[in-house]
Amino acid sequence: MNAPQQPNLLSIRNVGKHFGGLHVLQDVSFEVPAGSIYGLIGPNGAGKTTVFNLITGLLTPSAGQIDFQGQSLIGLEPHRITHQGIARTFQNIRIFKEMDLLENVMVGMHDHLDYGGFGLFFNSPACRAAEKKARERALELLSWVGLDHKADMLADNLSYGDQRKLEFARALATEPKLLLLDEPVAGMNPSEKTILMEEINNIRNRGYGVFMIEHDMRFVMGLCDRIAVLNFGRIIAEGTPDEVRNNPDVIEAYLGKEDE
Amino acid sequence: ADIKIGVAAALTGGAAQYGVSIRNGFQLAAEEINAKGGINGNKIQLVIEDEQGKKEEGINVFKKLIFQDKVLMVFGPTLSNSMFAAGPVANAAKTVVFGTSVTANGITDIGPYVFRNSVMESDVLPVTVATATKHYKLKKVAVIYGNDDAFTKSGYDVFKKVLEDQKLPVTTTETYVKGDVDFKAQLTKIKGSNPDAVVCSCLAEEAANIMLQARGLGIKVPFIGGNGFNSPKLFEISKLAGEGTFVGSPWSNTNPAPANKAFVASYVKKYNAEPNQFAAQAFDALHVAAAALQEVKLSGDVNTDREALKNALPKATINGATGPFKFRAAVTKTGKPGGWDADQKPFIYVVKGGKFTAFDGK
Amino acid sequence: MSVLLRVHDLAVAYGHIEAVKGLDFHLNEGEITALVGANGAGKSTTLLALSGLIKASRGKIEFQGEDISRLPAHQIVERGLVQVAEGRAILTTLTVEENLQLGAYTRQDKEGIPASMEEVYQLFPRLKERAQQFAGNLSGGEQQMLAIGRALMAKPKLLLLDEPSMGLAPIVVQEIFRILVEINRRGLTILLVEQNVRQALKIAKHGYVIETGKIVLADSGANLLANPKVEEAYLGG
Amino acid sequence: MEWFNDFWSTYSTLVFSVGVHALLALSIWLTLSCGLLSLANAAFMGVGAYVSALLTLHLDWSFPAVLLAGGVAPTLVALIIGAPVLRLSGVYLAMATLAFGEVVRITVLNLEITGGPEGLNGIPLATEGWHIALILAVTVYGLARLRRSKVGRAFESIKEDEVAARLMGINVDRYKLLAFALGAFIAGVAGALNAHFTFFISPREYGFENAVDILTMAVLGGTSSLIGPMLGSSILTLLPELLRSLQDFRSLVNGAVLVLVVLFLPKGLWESRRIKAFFKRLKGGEA
Amino acid sequence: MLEQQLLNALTLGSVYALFALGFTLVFGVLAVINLSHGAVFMVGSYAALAMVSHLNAPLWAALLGAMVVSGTVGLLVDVLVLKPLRARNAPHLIPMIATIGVGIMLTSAAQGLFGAEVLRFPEDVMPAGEFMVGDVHVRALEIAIVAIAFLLMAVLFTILKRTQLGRALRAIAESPKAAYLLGINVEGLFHITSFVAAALGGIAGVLIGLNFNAITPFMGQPMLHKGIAVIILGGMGDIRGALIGGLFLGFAEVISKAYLSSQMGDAVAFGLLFLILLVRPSGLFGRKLERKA
Ligand SMILES: Nc1ncnc2c1ncn2[C@@H]1O[C@H](COP(=O)(O)OP(=O)(O)OP(=O)(O)O)[C@@H](O)[C@H]1O
Ligand SMILES: Nc1ncnc2c1ncn2[C@@H]1O[C@H](COP(=O)(O)OP(=O)(O)OP(=O)(O)O)[C@@H](O)[C@H]1O
Ligand SMILES: CC(C)C[C@H](N)C(=O)O
Ligand SMILES: [Mg+2]
Ligand SMILES: [Mg+2]
Repeated sequence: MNAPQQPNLLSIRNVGKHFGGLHVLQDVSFEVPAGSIYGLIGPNGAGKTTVFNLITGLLTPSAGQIDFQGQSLIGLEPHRITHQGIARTFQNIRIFKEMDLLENVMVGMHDHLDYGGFGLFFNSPACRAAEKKARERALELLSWVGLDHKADMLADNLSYGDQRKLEFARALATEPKLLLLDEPVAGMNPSEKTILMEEINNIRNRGYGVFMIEHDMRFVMGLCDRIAVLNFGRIIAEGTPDEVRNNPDVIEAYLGKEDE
Repeated sequence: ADIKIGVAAALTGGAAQYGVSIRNGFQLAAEEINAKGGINGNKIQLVIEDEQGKKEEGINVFKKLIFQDKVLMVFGPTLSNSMFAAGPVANAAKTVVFGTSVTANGITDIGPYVFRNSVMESDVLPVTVATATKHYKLKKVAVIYGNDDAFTKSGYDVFKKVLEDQKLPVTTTETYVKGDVDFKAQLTKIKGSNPDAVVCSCLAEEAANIMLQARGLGIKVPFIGGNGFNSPKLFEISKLAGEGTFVGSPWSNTNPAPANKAFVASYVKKYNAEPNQFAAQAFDALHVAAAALQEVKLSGDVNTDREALKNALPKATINGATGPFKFRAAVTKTGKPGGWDADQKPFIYVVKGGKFTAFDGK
Repeated sequence: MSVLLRVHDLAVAYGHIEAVKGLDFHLNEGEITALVGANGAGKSTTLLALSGLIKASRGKIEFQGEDISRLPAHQIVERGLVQVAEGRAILTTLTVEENLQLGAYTRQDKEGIPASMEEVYQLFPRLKERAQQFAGNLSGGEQQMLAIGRALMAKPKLLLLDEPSMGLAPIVVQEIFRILVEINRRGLTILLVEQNVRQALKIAKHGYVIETGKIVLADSGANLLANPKVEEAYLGG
Repeated sequence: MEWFNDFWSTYSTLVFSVGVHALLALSIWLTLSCGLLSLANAAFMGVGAYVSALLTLHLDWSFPAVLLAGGVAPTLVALIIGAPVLRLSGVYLAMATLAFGEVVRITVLNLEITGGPEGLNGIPLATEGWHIALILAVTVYGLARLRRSKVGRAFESIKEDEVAARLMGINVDRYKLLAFALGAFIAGVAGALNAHFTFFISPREYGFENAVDILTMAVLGGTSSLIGPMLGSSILTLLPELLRSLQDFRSLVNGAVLVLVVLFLPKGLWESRRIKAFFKRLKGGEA
Repeated sequence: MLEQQLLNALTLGSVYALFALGFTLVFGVLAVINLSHGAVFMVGSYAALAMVSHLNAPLWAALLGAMVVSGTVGLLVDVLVLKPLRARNAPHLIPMIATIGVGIMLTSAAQGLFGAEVLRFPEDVMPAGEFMVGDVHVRALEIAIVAIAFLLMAVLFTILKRTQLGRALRAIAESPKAAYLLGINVEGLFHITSFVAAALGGIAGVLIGLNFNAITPFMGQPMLHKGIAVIILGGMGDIRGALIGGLFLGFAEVISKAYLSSQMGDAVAFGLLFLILLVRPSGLFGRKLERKA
């Protein structure tokens, strides 16, 4: 582990969620330490994305507590939660298709552009400066993911993999303390994954916390400091990649016998 | 030189059945006058525009006639509703506007350039109601009217006052708005209130549906109508539905006066159809204007001539299809100078076999 | 080995941009063929063109000897060329079972449908549990299973798969590759687009590598796996 | 000069209408840009028209004050109904706003002070050409600024994906309300301007058809920029007048023009991207 | 008189439902708010009228004829206008605007052909038969209207819910692309849907024309207005919704006219609609389901 004595950034305690009679999560608890990469894996339908939805306020838990930096997130609206410093990407990519890439990323900076209606109307110097800075920062973020040369292309025209990268840049634009990634490398080939892996490592090294869901074991095991495994809505294992990898329950439920 | 006169009439839309008759009346009169050599040698040239029975179109058409075509005066529009919107335009442009079918109260309040030879509802309805009451021995009546049209609304106000004056109780008062086709809920309510007659301040489009649907619901009592009922077409729809309806009008097709006989004859000859009140009033209106123009020396400057016509018109009298006609100065509510109303007495009709028949008291 | 599908000089453009620039390749009957390439190389575009969802701007697509490049999409499916598209395209407002039934829309042998349904349920027991639920409420992986199951319901002659393993748990990925091998052994021809390049080439008889709209390599699956260029570009060194 | 005076007397209303319709089309453009298919703008226009006309008729307020009140009144209404109504989306929002419009219309219809179904007649002429021009210019400038700012981007992101926008830290409910209320303000001012050059107003001018007309103007012109709505409103206002000579075929041709434009330019008459691309090609061709 | 009013409401509600049926079908399948549906409805009644008065056709034949004529109009609209728009990927409001144009054209064409005046079915073709149930005045026509509305509703509902065709239609409704991938002849079904929907509109037109016995080029407009309310109330694209919504609107209107005041019909209907939407944001039967992520 890189940072053993870091305080916990996110803590999830005894969280449960049901849709009608369907219990999707039961008594889920784990902690995401700051400055680390935390993984959440588990079979399809285990409830991983649901955990993200609960954290980001799109769903409210039926039971339990979710704290971020010691403060409860329960009942906060999604934009407030983003404000607290949590950003995410989506499993089913949700970029703004009719906007160009630059605008997509600049939407992510919304919270950090503080000019008022007055400055806006009269195009005050402060307003101009803020916009200019945002634009530069957006281009920088785009170049991180290798999309700066497509900055004025409509997002809709990107290929699937590129859309994922764009979503990643957009999430970073909110300047999060914790980045939630829902299957960030789905649809990328191994080389591209390697590049993204470095990218995520860099992010962590800049002090961000990363919490990701991913099915690519090479990626998860190579990147995460700790991993939780969810099966049928319950945590069945938690620990370092090696612990998890060799846990028979995890092999049985998720990894399968044969190796790659 | 030709004398350009504008006519704004509802030639399409719901009020077209009036507007077309009105246009026919004007064309007939213009032909006659021109055939006799015109007015002091000047031929009349009609500029006819369709105002569709709509306020906005009324305004547009008036502006076009007054400012583009530079007509000497404007006849129309067909409906009071449109007159309230378009009349002020003409009045402000100091141009005579002459209504031939607008019967609502308050029209001539618009200003001194506003004239009409149509007889106000308040002059007609008391007679209609009294006659019908006496004939049918009415004890109580139901009322239905359109509440978003200046004419039907004003007609209702007059009816209401007349019914009060004549001490005829009202069982229920129902309303509708322009364009409605379903009157069943209102009529069912009327039926439930058991009136001896239904008083109806409606334009023809709705009136026809109301009468048909009333019969469909088993309402058997007669109707009493206002000026909107004066279209014979209304009673061609279903012989049974309109039977026994009472309605008043300043014109009678059977009036034996020579002026009227000549009018009816030449109208039938030209259009191969029976004339109606609206054609007769339009026909007369042009003759009234012609009478006034006889006295005016046209200068060729349109503004001067318009003013001269306005000053000459009030004195004009004729003996026309609707009988002897003269103007009467309007009494305005505001006390400001108003325009000129018609001074005429109505005839009362009853509908028999789908036709208007003059009611002879028996 | 007879050729089931032959593509000649296929080009596809989005507006003024040509995404696929003249591909030549063919699929042998009864084989699995893999198509690999980086993001944006034009793989999905190629598959959509084969299915008739985008019209090719030039080129010829021969399926069982017939030129299908001008056929409307539904007739292509009727001929047995079925695709599991990228992004799954499942019908979220229909139930899982209804989705499967619609998979058999073009099938003539209506009496065989219940049996196929049972087969699909056997391959993906999870779907059976969720049969009466709206497909929109399935998890991502479950939706992918449904999409594959639904395609199988059509009893295709040629199955086009656009990244079928995307978003699936490792155990399911193994399962899916096993199933692909299995259905292929029963005689189904498969064209597989995968980012999971290693696994794909492992089960593929032949493979094509596509870069910015052009085929740059064509070889047997095994050879491609061993090819250092492929190793470097697509297997992550 | 004489000729011009006559022309102006005849067509000033039409020219004014073009301006007012442009304002209305811009007001609906604003809500559309935030992904709200709100058809309340006709009703807001009505509220603005009635409030301003009544203030002029009964209290003799000065015209600028009347205009301001005409804008503020519907804005207040928008703020009140906004919270519950804006939870709806797509056509349901459209319908709820339409139903709201209907409720407003019927309220006006049944009030004594509004003149009931007959409306208000004899509203004095106060609007002048430059009033409309100035207000239109300020509106266009303001909206153009808005569009290129964080607010504009927030609107657009909400339009595309509300959930994603929320997670970008955008207070979606507040921005929707902002778009709705601003739209109401513009529509209300347009209504006030309109009431003071048409002499009369009545409830039927602010109903369903007008709501749809406003939408049509914006969409026909193209909603990708501010030019579109203005172009669309001008064309749809002038077209019937230009076609007047066709008489009976007038509305047939009017309808056909609408269909053809939409068929051949489905993104509206003015589509920024297409036009930019066109100029690019033009330049490229020359070079 | 309550019974009579209830009958009025039932008839009116059935007609609303019948009109809304085609409307909601087009929306459900083509995802287009077809604002020419009102005009198509008007075309239906003129077609029947023309056949009755010029060809001396019996009423049942006129009814069929009206279906064919209006259905064909609907089909043409789809082929000539909506299909090219689909091919061009027009944004979602655009087809609606196009149908406004079509509506204007149809209306003015009818005005050119038949004039603006109210036309009526000749006395002798009106279905005879009136009888009293208690003191309620019932006409055979009213019974026919109610029966036809409910019958068509049931047939359509069964097709959509129980058959492969119905599933295919629902598939198209959600995603034409997915439907193509399943081998569904999407364009073909679009055409069929347009035809059927317009034909249903046509029948509604004839029945209304008979019921109120007034046919004008403009009769579609208020109907359209109500139709939109009905399908929103019931939930867009939902067949049951059209029936319930139609009846609801019919009753709300008639009862409030009868017991409040004649002017309150629309106020109550739309006021209720407004409130219902606030409580149920997708209408009575509308279902919105969307995974959050
Ligand atoms: N809104 C909802 N209504 C009903 N069921 C739901 C809803 N959202 C999720 N579910 C169910 O909850 C379960 C967990 O879903 P979730 O999306 O969290 O899975 P996941 O672990 O992310 O799976 P995957 O790896 O496939 O993405 C699934 O079975 C899904 O069907
Ligand atoms: N609708 C579209 N409009 C314009 N360009 C598009 C469109 N769809 C794809 N493209 C472009 O076409 C190229 C090929 O895209 P395609 O989706 O076929 O790639 P891919 O190989 O499937 O990539 P991935 O592995 O990321 O799915 C890309 O450059 C992409 O930007
Ligand atoms: C043509 C007439 C029925 C017009 C009616 N008298 C009116 O003043 O509106
Ligand atoms: Mg998931
Ligand atoms: Mg792809």
